[in-house]
Amino acid sequence: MTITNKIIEKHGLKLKEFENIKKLMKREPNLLELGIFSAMWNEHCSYKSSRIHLKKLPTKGKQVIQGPGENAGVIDIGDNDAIVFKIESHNHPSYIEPYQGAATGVGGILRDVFTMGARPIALLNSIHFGSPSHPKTKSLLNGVVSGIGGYGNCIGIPTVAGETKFNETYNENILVNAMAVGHAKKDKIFYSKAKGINKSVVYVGSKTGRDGIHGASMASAEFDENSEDKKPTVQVGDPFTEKLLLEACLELMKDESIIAIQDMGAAGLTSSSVEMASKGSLGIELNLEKVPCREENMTPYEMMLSESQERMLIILEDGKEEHARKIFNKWDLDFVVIGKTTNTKNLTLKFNNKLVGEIQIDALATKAPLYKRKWVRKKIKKSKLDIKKIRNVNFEEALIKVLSSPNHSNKSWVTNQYDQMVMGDTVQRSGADAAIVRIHNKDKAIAVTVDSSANYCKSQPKIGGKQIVCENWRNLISVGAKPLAITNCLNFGNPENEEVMGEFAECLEGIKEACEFLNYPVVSGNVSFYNGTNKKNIFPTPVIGGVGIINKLSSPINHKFKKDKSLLLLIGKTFGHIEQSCFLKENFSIIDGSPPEINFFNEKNNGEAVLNLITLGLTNSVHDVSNGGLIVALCEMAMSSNYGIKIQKPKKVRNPIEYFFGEDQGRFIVEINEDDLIKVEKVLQKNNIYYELIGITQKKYFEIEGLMKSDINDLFKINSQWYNQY
Amino acid sequence: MNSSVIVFPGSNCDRDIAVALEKMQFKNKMVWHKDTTLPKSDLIVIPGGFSYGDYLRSGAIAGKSLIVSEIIKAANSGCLILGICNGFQILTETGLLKGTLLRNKNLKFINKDVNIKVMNNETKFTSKYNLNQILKINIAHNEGNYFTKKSHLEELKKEGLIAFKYCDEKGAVNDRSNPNGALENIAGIFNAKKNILGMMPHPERMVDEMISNTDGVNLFSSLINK
Amino acid sequence: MKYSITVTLKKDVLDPQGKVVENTLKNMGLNSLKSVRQGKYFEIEVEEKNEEVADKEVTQMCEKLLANLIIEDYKINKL
Amino acid sequence: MKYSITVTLKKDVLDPQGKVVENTLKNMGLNSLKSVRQGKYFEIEVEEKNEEVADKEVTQMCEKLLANLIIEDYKINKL
Ligand SMILES: Nc1ncnc2c1ncn2[C@@H]1O[C@H](COP(=O)(O)OP(=O)(O)O)[C@@H](O)[C@H]1O
Ligand SMILES: [Mg+2]
Repeated sequence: MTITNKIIEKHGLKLKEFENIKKLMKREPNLLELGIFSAMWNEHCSYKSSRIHLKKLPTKGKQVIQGPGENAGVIDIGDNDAIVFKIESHNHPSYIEPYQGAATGVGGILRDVFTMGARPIALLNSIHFGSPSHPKTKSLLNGVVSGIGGYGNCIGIPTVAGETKFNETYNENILVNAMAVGHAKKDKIFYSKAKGINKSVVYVGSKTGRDGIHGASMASAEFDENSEDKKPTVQVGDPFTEKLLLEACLELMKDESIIAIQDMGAAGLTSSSVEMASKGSLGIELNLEKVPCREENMTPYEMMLSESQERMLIILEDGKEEHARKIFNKWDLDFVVIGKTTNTKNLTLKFNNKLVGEIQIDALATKAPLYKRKWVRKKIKKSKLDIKKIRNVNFEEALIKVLSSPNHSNKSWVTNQYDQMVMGDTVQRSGADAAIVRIHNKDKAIAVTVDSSANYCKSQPKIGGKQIVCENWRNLISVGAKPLAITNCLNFGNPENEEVMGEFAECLEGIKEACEFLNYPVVSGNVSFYNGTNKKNIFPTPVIGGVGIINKLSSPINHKFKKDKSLLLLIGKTFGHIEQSCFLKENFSIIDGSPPEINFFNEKNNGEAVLNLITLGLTNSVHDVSNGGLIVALCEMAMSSNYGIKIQKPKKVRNPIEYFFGEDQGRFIVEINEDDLIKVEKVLQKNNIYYELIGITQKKYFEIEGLMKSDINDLFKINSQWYNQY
Repeated sequence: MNSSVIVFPGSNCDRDIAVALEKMQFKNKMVWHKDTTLPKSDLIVIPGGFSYGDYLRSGAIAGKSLIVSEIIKAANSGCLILGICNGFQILTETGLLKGTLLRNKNLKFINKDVNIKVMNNETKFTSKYNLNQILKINIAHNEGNYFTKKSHLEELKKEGLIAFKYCDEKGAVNDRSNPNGALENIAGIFNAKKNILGMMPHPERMVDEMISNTDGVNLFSSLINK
Repeated sequence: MKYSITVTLKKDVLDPQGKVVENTLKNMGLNSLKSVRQGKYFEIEVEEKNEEVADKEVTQMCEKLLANLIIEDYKINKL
Repeated sequence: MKYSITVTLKKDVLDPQGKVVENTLKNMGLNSLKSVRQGKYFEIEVEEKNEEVADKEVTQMCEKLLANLIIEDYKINKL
């Protein structure tokens, strides 16, 4: 068969890329080989548009055991314990089939984590939907949430934190990002680098079907009229099989049988075998007739490109085959030796003893295209905000507008659909700044959270990039954890568009600077481009997933007020930055101006001081101030507890609206006992921290002198009704 | 006291219950579903989770496994049997407990702390609780909507075979305090001989102050001191 | 008018439920079993008297809600 | 031989799934809808050639596994 331009195009390859392939191969590829190139050279696998930018991120640190480049990042939390974590997007499949798309997103990220020898201990997600009034939003929300729950609940890993947001920029392109966190022994981490020749390459897990053959489904329409509808592009998740695969892999990992292991994610068998060989500078030979297939008459092309879920590829030490087979059979899983490592540095594919394809591994991996795409800096638009007009709103009504809005409503409609308690170590469930999960059988714990700020990033991508890292860092601090490292999922539009590429580059600059300043390295991540339709790109939406450590789990801290008549301190300076605020968006539908600036020094200094106060046991509760400003943060503390507040009207302030709703960064609210005030002030003054004593807690009422007084139960009701009425 | 926890493919609260049992001084063994003999046990626990993915009907497929005939034998000879969540569903599928667990009324998985009320404290499972004591216990299930025939419901009531009912924090048993639509707010039941308890809430999740509360402790201490 | 509708997964889509049911039945000794596929079943009653209109409505229900045509097929029968 | 099997909830058992589908369809403007009941559907292939034996086997599958006779009825059709 000759490869026509149409076939090349349908494989998502540019004609120039095809010329390059021919040069590398010194001949024309056959269809199977073309399919393999298309899988390895696409954006998702090759990171061809993003690589030069990603390289700039800080990835090193004392705490880092493994940075980006493996299935997941690994960090050291002491005592031979390691945490393995990563976030990944499943945006497009979730839009087409929300339940299965979201479910398989969770399944995929879990495999990335247990491939490395870690038992997953927590799941998180960041989900973004279009406007609630868009006709598709409701069923997408329903499907995605039950899909995430359906997979995590069934496999028995708690879903402990996340974010759920609505913004019309996602009307035609929702975001579904899932993060998994696992625990491993530091000296028992498994990698994907092949070593040694003539080692058995083993296929384990589910059988291979015709699912997810993207390029293929279209390309093959040329060959067979009826093939189109035979090839679903959405996979169905099977959490039950994944649970078996998880247990079987962890059982096999107890001894020294495995040389290398890699899950079959995007581009399935192709990318897993190529990556293992490439990392080990080896070749790999596969006998495709041995691949366990779900359907009859599957071709090598289909086997190599299938994205069937719940599968793994393992390279075994000599003589371990029978031992390993027994384990997988015990768990009712397929186990087949389908090939071996070679010294040819080629991917060699045979089908019934006939050579059907042969490509240099380098051509697929290290020689994949790398683009330095054009990009432009964001032009800063002056805000047209009429400040006088906004100062005239009724304070309490403005607050109610924010509290009752979809984005700020209580998320228990979502989180009650996730099992947060299974595995018995969830110390802090959803609803706090970060979740806390105990390390099994120890009295230490990790804290985890995910954060994003699409509006900030749209308006000024670099500040937005800084802000999400800082907010994420702050959220971990607020539960008493020392932030260690992050993973990131970069959801952007079309990278061939210079503005989108500019947003990408600038967001990364911001992320980089923040991570460097805070010593908060990036250890894993994922890039999702081409989010959008009809030339309308989504707002740039990088999502940051952070992990921190709580070394001594004596009395975990959260944002719930604990007592009557405690003192409330606001740490950090309030300038009243109202542009890009929730207040403007929910009250006036204005999304205008610049996001609040980030002052790295204050951010770090304030955060470390708060962590210090927590560690010294001087705080009753802590909450960071983020979206919605001081007033919303105070409300969240009150609504989750049985106490209200009494706050003096600030004296030196320009205007209460800006003071209470402004979204200045680097701030925390801290609840302390009156008796501890002197001790607390000492710590703060020693570290040159700006703070204000703003008021006290009280029973029943949420009160700002001269501005409002409401029963906290009423506020709670206002904050809890949206989802139930939607 | 010796306890055994039966592990099916897809069980996922097996470790949690083992931790709780050991904390409460049980000598516990894990039993793989393909095993054909049970270790000597005073208590057999069928844990929560998604045995066989909850495919077909929750509990249906585990209810057909080999070990089940051993469990039935043990039950008939008076061994104590506790089925939690998926374990309760499995017990109804094996016929050891009557009735069945339908989809939650709102068709959603529900995970939250709910209040339940102790309806009978004169059993080996509940003797350490007070009658009508209100407990706060976590639930996590898709199918917890208990249903049974009228005649069986009458028997449950007459013989004191209802173990727990969902209620609110003040003890009121009504539609508003019913999370999943269960018949008469039933959260757990005994068999006629009261040596088998099936319940949807997870007592093993409530034995550690750091994680939640300790309202589940007395269930285990009732058993160990029986 | 009464209809019965069956919604089944497309031929090449993984059917984890069917697979587990199949294995279980085989383990129970029902050896002649070759394969099981699982789907959904609906019984629907509409008040519309005009058959053509009713047929159309039911088709719409299938396309818009009951089946996700990306992974499922549906069949309508009059009862 | 191929069979199709439908398993439906008994009349007096509440069918929350059907109810939700019904309400959703009504909200979508399909007003002539009277009621929806939801059930399960299986397509089963057996290798047994003897029809009587095959029929018996399939009945067994229903009684022993596919239906929970406390709450469900089943119907077998030959395809
Ligand atoms: N999809 C979700 N999955 C799990 N938890 C969620 C989800 N959406 C929101 N949450 C939880 O709800 C709480 C409030 O979320 P959010 O307002 O985004 O918090 P914050 O501003 O502190 O980041 C958090 O504890 C968060 O973990
Ligand atoms: Mg926060």
